[in-house]
Amino acid sequence: MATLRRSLAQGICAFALLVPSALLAQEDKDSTAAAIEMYREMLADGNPAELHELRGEELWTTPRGPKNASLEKCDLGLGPGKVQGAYAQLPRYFPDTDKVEDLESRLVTCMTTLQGFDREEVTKKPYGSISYQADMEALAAYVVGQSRGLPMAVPQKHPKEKEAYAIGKEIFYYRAGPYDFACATCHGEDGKRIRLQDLPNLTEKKGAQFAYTTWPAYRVSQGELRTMQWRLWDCFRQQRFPEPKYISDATIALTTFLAVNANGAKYDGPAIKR
Amino acid sequence: MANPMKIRAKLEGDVANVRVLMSHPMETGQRKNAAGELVPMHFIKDIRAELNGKPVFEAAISQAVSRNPVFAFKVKGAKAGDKLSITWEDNRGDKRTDTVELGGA
Amino acid sequence: MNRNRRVALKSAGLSSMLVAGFATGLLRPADALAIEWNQDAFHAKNVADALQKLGAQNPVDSGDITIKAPDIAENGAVVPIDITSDIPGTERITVLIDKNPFPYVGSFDFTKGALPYVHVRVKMGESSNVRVIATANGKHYQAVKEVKVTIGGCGG
Amino acid sequence: MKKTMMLATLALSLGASAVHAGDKSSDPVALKKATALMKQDFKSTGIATVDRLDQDQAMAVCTKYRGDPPADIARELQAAQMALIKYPADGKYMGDWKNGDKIAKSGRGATWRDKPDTVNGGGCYNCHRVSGTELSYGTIGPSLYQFGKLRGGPTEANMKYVYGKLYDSQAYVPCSNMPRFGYHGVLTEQQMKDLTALLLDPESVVNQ
Repeated sequence: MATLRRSLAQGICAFALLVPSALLAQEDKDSTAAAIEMYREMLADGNPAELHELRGEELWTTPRGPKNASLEKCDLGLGPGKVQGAYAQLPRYFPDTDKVEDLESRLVTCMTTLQGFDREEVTKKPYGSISYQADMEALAAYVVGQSRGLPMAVPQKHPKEKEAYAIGKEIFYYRAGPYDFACATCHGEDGKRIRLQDLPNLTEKKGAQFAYTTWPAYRVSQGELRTMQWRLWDCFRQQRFPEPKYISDATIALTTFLAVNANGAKYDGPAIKR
Repeated sequence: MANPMKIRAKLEGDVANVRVLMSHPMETGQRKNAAGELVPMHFIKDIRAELNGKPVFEAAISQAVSRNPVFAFKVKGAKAGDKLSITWEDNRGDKRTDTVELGGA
Repeated sequence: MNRNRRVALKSAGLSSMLVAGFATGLLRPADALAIEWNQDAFHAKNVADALQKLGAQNPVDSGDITIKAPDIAENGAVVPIDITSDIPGTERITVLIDKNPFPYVGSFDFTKGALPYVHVRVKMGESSNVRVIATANGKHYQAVKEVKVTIGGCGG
Repeated sequence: MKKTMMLATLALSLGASAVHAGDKSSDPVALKKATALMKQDFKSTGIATVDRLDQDQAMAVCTKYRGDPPADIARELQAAQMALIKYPADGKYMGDWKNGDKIAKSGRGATWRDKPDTVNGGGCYNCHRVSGTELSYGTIGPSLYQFGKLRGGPTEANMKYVYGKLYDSQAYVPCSNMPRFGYHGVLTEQQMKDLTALLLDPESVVNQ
């Protein structure tokens, strides 16, 4: 059991992916790869993320907060209350905040403006654990589930959307820290892996599409639904960087870079991953 | 209070292919919390499925079943309109029942 | 509560509809289960002891039990297993993980109208045999399948 | 900048594979903004302090050229890195390969969750095949299996090369993906000796 505890604690690494065999590049599809593929296929039918979607919908429709309002009038970019397809077009520029916002940032905006929650309060513990259900993860699961099957179409019209992409790209290649890592160190080439975990090449359309469209995801290693903000946060941890602030402009810019690179692909989350 | 289950039941002839997702920590009793204390065991022990109120499938399980359990099983002699309910009970006596009505084929 | 039920209703799958979401305990009669929660077996620390406590010593190897599980699990926290018994009259399927600290994972009863198939996801502390016992007409049959549990990246 | 965007858009609309073909170096204006934004949006947690965002010359060059600097700049970088390597004062390069294998398997240390006294691992298996028996290995770096056996074992030149590469990988490959373990003080001299033995000792799991 000590082994199990260790593997539970540490099984959190980079963009572990349900990479289809075609993406395993030139590498031979050996027996290890075939076994891992079978593992992923067996997990795919039965994704506990559905439980989070259910809870997220409940949170979305329940009047809460000092203003006793639901989130049903929240504008995720397609107009107040329109959830279907909204995630496939995020991050985007919002005139009311004069900012490019990703899903989680926008949810916080709605929770503060519509429901009257305190911003500090709702962003204090965005990530859940076995003893704590994070509302943000459930809400994210619900909203992204409403874009399943729709093509990614993240806008690049507004100058701030273009700027976010350009800045996000520079962050992606930024090398620093005691390990000299950038995002590009692990995610800049095809067919690479860390231990047995495949690494999508995020500088290339196919890899970016596959990765982005399968987040958020239920991580079996953690038993949690994890969001895109969590994904970046934990990558930066492994990159040995300082800690990025939740829904900060830097993380939104990086998300914009990844999301725009995924444009055209069919959104397929929330997924289930190791 | 326990979160709802997610039950999917697909009819194939007179067989209902059932898949159920349950929300439960399934604590092994061997994990330590942030303070370094062992978290007590907390897991689903018994599961029962009933078709129109009649038991059709039962399980007795341990903490070794994964967190947020997923089960699939097949119930014979089912038809559209039947009610399939699933109940779990954990080692603390907490229970939860959810019911679905079987749809057309 | 009503809201919760409504949400559950809306989210039910295409082929099924949730009609009642909340009556905890009400649907479950207090009658005895067909399957007993065998504490001695669950607390057994090795396979032989667990089988003895289950009254299933010396099961006969059988090719009629199919265990579908990946040869390698990316994470031991969740190892998916599909089990089908083609032994006529299968009443029960029992799952053990040989190298877990408590090998007995659980039993599934098929005497009341379920076909002898189950999908279950288990925790595995290390690479081990998955051992399945099928009970039919009071006799015990077994099959085993090895699953390797791999070490995840980054954390070492 | 405009050109970059246009190219990116073009690549996307054509469904071309590269997201930014012909885009080998950073956009200075965007990079300046990105750097300022990161300094504002990252915080110190535990041992992972914000000064980790400060770049030395190698990091700045590798960021600017996206890991692929022009030949003259690469040569300059390589020479500068070579001058940074401090070889063991006792002249001994080889430690205990068994310890080396433990260090190679451990990927611990240096994150914001680690304590200051956490012993850092080398994380070698994350990126390299190392022994012949461990299935769970990464492929970002080349296979090191039979490294010593294929190269004539622990010769003076081999030992110096392996130790030096561990100390500062960029003295050999400019903008290498491999951390500069000695330069950053991530691994101790003894740990690097143990890893050198792991690769070169004929008894090591690597050379079976």
